[in-house]
Amino acid sequence: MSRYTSATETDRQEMLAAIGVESIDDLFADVPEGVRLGRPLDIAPGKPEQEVFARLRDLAAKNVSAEDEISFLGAGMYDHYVPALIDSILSRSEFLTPYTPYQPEISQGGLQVMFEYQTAISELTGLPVSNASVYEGPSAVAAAGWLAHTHTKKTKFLVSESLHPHSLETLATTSAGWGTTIEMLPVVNGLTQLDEVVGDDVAAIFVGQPNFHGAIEDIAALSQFKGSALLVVQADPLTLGVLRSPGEDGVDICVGEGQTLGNRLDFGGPSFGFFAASQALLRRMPGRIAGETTDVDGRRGFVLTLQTREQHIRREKATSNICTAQALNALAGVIYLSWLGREGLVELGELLVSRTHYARETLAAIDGVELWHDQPVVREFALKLSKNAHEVVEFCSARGVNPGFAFDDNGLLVAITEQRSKADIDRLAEVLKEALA
Amino acid sequence: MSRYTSATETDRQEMLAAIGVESIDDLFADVPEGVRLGRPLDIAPGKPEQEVFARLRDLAAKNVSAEDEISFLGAGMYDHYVPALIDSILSRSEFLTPYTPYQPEISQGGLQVMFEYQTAISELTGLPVSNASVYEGPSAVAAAGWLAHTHTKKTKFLVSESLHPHSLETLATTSAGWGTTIEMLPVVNGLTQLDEVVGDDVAAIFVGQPNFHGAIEDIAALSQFKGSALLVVQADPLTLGVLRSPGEDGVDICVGEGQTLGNRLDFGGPSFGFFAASQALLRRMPGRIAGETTDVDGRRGFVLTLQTREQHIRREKATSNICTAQALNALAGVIYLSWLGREGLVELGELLVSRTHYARETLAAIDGVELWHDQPVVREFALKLSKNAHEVVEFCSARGVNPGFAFDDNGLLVAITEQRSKADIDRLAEVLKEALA
Amino acid sequence: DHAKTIYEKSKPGRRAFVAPELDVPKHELPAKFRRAEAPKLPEIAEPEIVRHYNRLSKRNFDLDSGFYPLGSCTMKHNPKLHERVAALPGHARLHPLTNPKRAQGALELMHSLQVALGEIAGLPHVSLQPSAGSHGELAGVLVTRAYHEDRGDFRTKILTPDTAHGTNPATVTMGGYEVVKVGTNADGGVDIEDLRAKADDQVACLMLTNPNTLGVFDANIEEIAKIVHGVGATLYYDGANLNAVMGKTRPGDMGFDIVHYNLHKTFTQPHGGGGPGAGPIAVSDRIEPYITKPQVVKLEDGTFDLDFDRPKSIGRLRGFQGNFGVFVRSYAYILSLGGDGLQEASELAVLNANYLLAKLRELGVTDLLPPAYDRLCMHEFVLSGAPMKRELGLKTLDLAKRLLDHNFHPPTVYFPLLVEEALLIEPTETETKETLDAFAEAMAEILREGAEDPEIARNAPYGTPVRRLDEAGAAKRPVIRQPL
Amino acid sequence: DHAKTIYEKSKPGRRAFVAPELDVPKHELPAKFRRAEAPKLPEIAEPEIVRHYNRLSKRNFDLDSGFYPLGSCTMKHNPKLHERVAALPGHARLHPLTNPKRAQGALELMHSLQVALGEIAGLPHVSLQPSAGSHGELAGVLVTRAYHEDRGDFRTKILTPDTAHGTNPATVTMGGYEVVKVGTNADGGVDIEDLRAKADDQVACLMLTNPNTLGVFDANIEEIAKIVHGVGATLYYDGANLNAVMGKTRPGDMGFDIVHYNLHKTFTQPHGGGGPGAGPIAVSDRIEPYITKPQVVKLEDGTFDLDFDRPKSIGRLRGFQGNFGVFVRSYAYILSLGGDGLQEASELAVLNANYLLAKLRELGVTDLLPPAYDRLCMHEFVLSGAPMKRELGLKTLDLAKRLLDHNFHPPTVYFPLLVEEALLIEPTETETKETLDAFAEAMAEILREGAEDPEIARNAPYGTPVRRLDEAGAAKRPVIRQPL
Repeated sequence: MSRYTSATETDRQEMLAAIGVESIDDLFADVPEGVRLGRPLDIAPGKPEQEVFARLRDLAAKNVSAEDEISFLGAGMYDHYVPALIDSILSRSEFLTPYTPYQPEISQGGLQVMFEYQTAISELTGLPVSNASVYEGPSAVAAAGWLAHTHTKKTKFLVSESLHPHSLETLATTSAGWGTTIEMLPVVNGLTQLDEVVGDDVAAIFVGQPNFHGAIEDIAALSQFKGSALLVVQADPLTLGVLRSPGEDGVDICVGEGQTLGNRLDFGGPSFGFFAASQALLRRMPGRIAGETTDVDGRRGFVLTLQTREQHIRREKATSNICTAQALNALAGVIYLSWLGREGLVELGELLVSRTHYARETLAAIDGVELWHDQPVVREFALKLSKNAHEVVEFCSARGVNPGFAFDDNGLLVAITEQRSKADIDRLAEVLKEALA
Repeated sequence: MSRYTSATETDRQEMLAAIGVESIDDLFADVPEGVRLGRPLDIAPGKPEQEVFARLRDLAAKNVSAEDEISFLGAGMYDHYVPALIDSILSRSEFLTPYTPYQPEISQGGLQVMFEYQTAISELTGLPVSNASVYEGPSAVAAAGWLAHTHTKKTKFLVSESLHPHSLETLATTSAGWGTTIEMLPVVNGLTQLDEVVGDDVAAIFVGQPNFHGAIEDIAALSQFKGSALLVVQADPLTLGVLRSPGEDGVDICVGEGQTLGNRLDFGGPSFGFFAASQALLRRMPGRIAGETTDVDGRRGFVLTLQTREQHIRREKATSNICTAQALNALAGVIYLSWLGREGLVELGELLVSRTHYARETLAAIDGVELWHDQPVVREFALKLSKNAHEVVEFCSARGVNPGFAFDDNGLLVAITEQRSKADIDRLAEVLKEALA
Repeated sequence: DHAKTIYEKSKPGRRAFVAPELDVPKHELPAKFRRAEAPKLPEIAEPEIVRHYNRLSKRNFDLDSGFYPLGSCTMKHNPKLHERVAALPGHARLHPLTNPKRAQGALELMHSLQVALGEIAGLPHVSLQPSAGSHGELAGVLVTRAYHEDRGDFRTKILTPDTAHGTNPATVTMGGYEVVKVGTNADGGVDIEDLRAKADDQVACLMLTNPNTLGVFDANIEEIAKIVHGVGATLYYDGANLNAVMGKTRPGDMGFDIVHYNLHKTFTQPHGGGGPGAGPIAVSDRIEPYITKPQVVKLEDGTFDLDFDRPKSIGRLRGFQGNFGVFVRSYAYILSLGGDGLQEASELAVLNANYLLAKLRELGVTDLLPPAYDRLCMHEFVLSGAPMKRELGLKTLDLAKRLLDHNFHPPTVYFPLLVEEALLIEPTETETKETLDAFAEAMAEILREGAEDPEIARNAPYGTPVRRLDEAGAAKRPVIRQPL
Repeated sequence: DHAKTIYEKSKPGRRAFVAPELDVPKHELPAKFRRAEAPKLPEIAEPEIVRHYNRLSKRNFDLDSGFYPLGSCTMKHNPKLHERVAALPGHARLHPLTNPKRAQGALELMHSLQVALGEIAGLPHVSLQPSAGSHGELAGVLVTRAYHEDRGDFRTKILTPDTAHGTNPATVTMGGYEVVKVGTNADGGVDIEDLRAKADDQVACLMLTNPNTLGVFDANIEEIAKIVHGVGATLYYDGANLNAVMGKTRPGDMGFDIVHYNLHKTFTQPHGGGGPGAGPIAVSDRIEPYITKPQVVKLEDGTFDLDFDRPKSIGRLRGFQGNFGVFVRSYAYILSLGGDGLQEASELAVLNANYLLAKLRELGVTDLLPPAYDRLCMHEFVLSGAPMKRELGLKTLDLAKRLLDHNFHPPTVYFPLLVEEALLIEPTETETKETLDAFAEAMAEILREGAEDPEIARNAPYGTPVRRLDEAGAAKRPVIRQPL
């Protein structure tokens, strides 16, 4: 019998009899002869659980993970410690196995989580409106582009050269049919340059905070020149305990990658993207939004709301096509934020700031290392090496230290998490020195 | 603040005020000056979660587990595959975190599990009465000794020389104050020898099935000579799909180690012990027993029953002192048995029989290997080596194959599980050959 | 109060997190960048966080507790092994930018999955990148655009049947095309004449689900493919219903150029309350140059790599390589079932659906809830509540709410749109006959009860954590975050 | 039916398990040993096994969902980290007979735990082997016997206060001694005169819990130790209540010779519905030669080993080295809290208990449920329901059952035995003030309600999966397995 099924031979006979057909094949009568497969699928026979486990374990063992080396890899995803209570809660079948809460009466748990999540994202970003998650970071940037384009009816996107390249690429791919164009904003010494109000053909300006090279952008300054365009900031939510909120600096849309909030690396996913915006954009938001309400007995409850934005109601007029998003990962996010807590978010941010500056100073003191820029940083910084950075990464990795992400020819992006101690940083300095000697 | 607590400074002040004392120290006024510690405990300050995790992970990494080598170690605990659904169910807080079901109205889940477990053990052993678990195997043997002693009022224990040595030792330790004596029954070619009815001073006869050397004992034959003594069999429950049930061979008490049923090795515990007996011994049983009943509305329900046996009611007259047992591990056991299922238990047993005999034949063909006995075996067998077995184990282990448990000078006990394939067995043969060359 | 939020349980000074020691000199950010007031996150210790979410979880219905016949969502059992293998540190802590040489296990897994998915769809080139079905649809529309434009062919319209999932038209719009609807014939299939009329050289693509959302396999699929290809358009397969046909027929063999899979449906990633999912696409040779990059490839030496050198690729649709954690589970599923098991899964899904329909007939449920298309179905089927509404005054919604009191998750309601008072029922292959019988009995019981006293269902549910909620009020005066 | 057993969900031919391939020649056992009919285990596929136990779980109350002030059981929060570290393959798949050289991590962990436990108890020699508190007690009695007999001193009696846990007298009997009860004085401590009268040279040991089961710290402990040691007996500390005094005072410093710990209480192993636990013992120098073997030792070269060469040891009390998985959790707990954290845990446990008592006073609950000893308590306290029974006609059991409707686990009832209608309340340090307040309010509310209509509580509970059960009937006609 196929794994995970229960139809015994007796069951099958009884069921076929009830249906009134002779065989299961009769049920597929509508499939024209010409398109029937007519042979078994060319996929190996099923294996016992222990063998599937062994196969997957052997594959996993072929990877060098953050468990196996001292890793300073970041560039969009970060090896933060995921507290155990997240596993414990996410493994509850009541969160793991249901689908979108279409029936609110039996989905209050999930709906309240969305509401709490939206509140947390709103607090972090300083923006009043958050949806309940989108896929992940770069596609959230693209979704912000779609919103800006449909909202402003304008066709130009200004993108900082220091926006994460994946975000730029995703925006470019996704907008292929929109009739929009992308223009780059130059970056000097780490900072996005904008010194006059943008033209009124601009739908949106895209900036990273911190940006791809780790620099803290002066969002308030950029905001002054946004004109009638929407200012879209891609933020790292974990830094928002120490960095000014995008909302207070006049940002219209703040999106980003939520992986840093209690989600595993998972070779890139699943994580979640967050999407927050100003009040004016509420009815343009993509994706699910939960809202508070009451039931017929006056009890507090939560529902999916503003659904007329969505694809299943408005179809071709929807604000987005998104349906399945990342509810479980967003749950991890809100648990993580509760675990960190109000003080913890700040403490962790401060720890990262201190360790990151320590690391930058320590590495910059090595012969053959220059700073890519000298702006303040929070958790990541870019260096310019005297040798090919890809080769340097290989050299160090072979010694058990993954020094970070090599970009261009000589750029190295070094990320710090609370799992990288001073000792780890000092070890990196040692190995990097050797590599550059 | 101490980890996992919530009393803020404000809370503390409010609480102390409500109590009417100045400080927390005032609450310890009853502790005489002379016995106060008066210094901090000499234990390092608390660490963040990530550091505790890292420390434990580093310790775990110093062990060579069944994950790291091809292991034929058994001798009481076995590296069976634990299906993932067990983790999934056991991690549910509703099973993990409550205590003994003293309040049956809110403990039906746990109580029904006990009832289902008792049913499964009763089916396996062929005995009508099972309790809801004891600590583990050898202490279950000792508990059987206490039952036999108090039931028969007799003072002699006859113990097969092939009973697991831990069981013998535990019985000896535990019975130190009972005024009982232990006499050994000889073993010839793997089988316990008993050819006349035992004396009427004998409280119980103890035999392993399969015994410590892996041999299948002829329980029916031994049973003929038990006289007025109780026949106690320590069984491996996983073999009871293919081996005759102790119940049908006249056994009075069947106990054993439950680890093979879906429990991890865990360096020896926690697992569970099972304890089944004939109807006549029902009111002598140690530990918890769940029974079926109805509630005031006539609904089916389960309760702890026959509690007058227990220490919290009868105190010094109790049938046992056991209180906390191994409920969670017994749950793993009953899930495992449901996962295997009626046919699966037999199939698995048959696989073990075939692989075990294959292994025995393959190894016995090596120069320097003799059989310890030539009785049929199920999942483990003993060999006599031409070299010191402990040195042989070292030799093989260094080559990634743990050949089994070395006993006496030249004995090697080799255990087979479904995780040891023919290829693994052939590899063992190779290495063993090298070791003995 | 059970609906207290975690913010309402917060108290200043409480905490779960303990920061690692500051082992380097303290560094402060310049004041102009520093946040003045910390975000008002909860302040709460671990025991109460755990209790809070534990209690919330008990206010959710879930697949592991009961039948969840949500049509078009394929709520099949989620094997527990999958969580174990996805959590292995070699997967879970693998950074997505790890040098491919040191992520060979992950790449081999992805490549093996690509090969298996390609075989199932009958289309050899698989891009795993899209994050969900709708994302896969977008990928499909974008590669269609790239395919046409690469030939200098600039088209403006995409056809979607009126039975399509809402994501189809929404995706078409986001892809920059005009949506043109195609009608449905009396058998529940595509109205061939309407299709022929609308298929012209401005049509870039027809997006089709087969079996469609009516649970009907379109027997004219060969003809449809001919028409679509005849005008140079691509034929896109919405894989939401792939669970009906694995090993029986393949989209590629039916003539489709592009397919998306919902790994969370057919390949049983737990739905997570609304994600994560994954929506890989498979395409034919002529579309292959355009699919996303990077692409996992197997090199001649047997190792695996990420191929970025794809000059005609549409580029990337998201960061990194996709929802790898979902791939692990899907691959485990394929290994566990094997080719024969996958085929049998589809067969039993179709058997279960037809049996449930037969059982509903036997119990007379279909007198008031007739099947929209009275014939054999595939893995799901649609009932119309119109007679029930007429005769008993009960709407499909009332029936759905009353099912909650019977501890069943209701089917999909009011979809597909072209069936009045629709009820879309998909039992999946992992349900037992006993469960199907019990569900059918509950349906019958609700109708019996409704005939006596329709008020009961109209005011249902009763036994749920909350009862019917004021959705209109919620939308009118949206409270979408807690004021703190 | 929610109470259907898994056997009742079984159907021949269904299965979850798939056997590995038979890759060796088939071998059959001789017919005389072969079982004729397979045990009637369930036949059921994974999805329904999962649902079955999931649904059962929902019929359990648990610590992660609510307050569980079960006196003497120390139901403190179970940190989630502990499950993660216990599950690491290097722990979980480590065979107990692994050569110590290749189990250095496990032995180091055990040794580190021994050292920490020894420091907490003020007794340097720790045996981790016993499997639970009662097993630790047995170990304690057996080492006492060994200690005396080694000197040729054969004693016959062991003293236990009448407030003792039932395990104490039961253990004494199993250890082959006669139980002699010692009375309690007006302050809730040991009746010194009674003790003096009963302490003679036939007494092998006094088993004492301090603070005792009344929540009272016996201020005469130094005197008690003097009396006991004066007759050459050992003083045994039942560690069930150790959670009250960590870092404040130590059994060793009070004069105890032997201590058992309940790792599942004080060191927060999840209670698992009734285990697993672990009951290590610590002893003084003079008892050390007798403790169980093997013993984990640290060698001079800094490595760890199992020492079997202990000629005076009582031997072993179970297989292998004890409940290692519990040790992992306890050690993680000690690492997380540290010395100061452990002390504060005890302080807050005592603060919480005293606050709850104060709150119950403030709300007038103690008018009908007076504390058995009207003074400050340690980490738990005892109320007597006698006035409530007299005035309202409500038994302690009724109160307990009515608490279920308020979503609280009731305290321990009818223990300790010497308090009429006893209610033993232990809130633990991990509960919030708000929870204590809510519990006190519920108690007050039940009394208010009881004053108006005692029938409500007498017939409680109402909102539970089942209501009061026929326990007498169950014991009279025991159905302890399902007939199949």
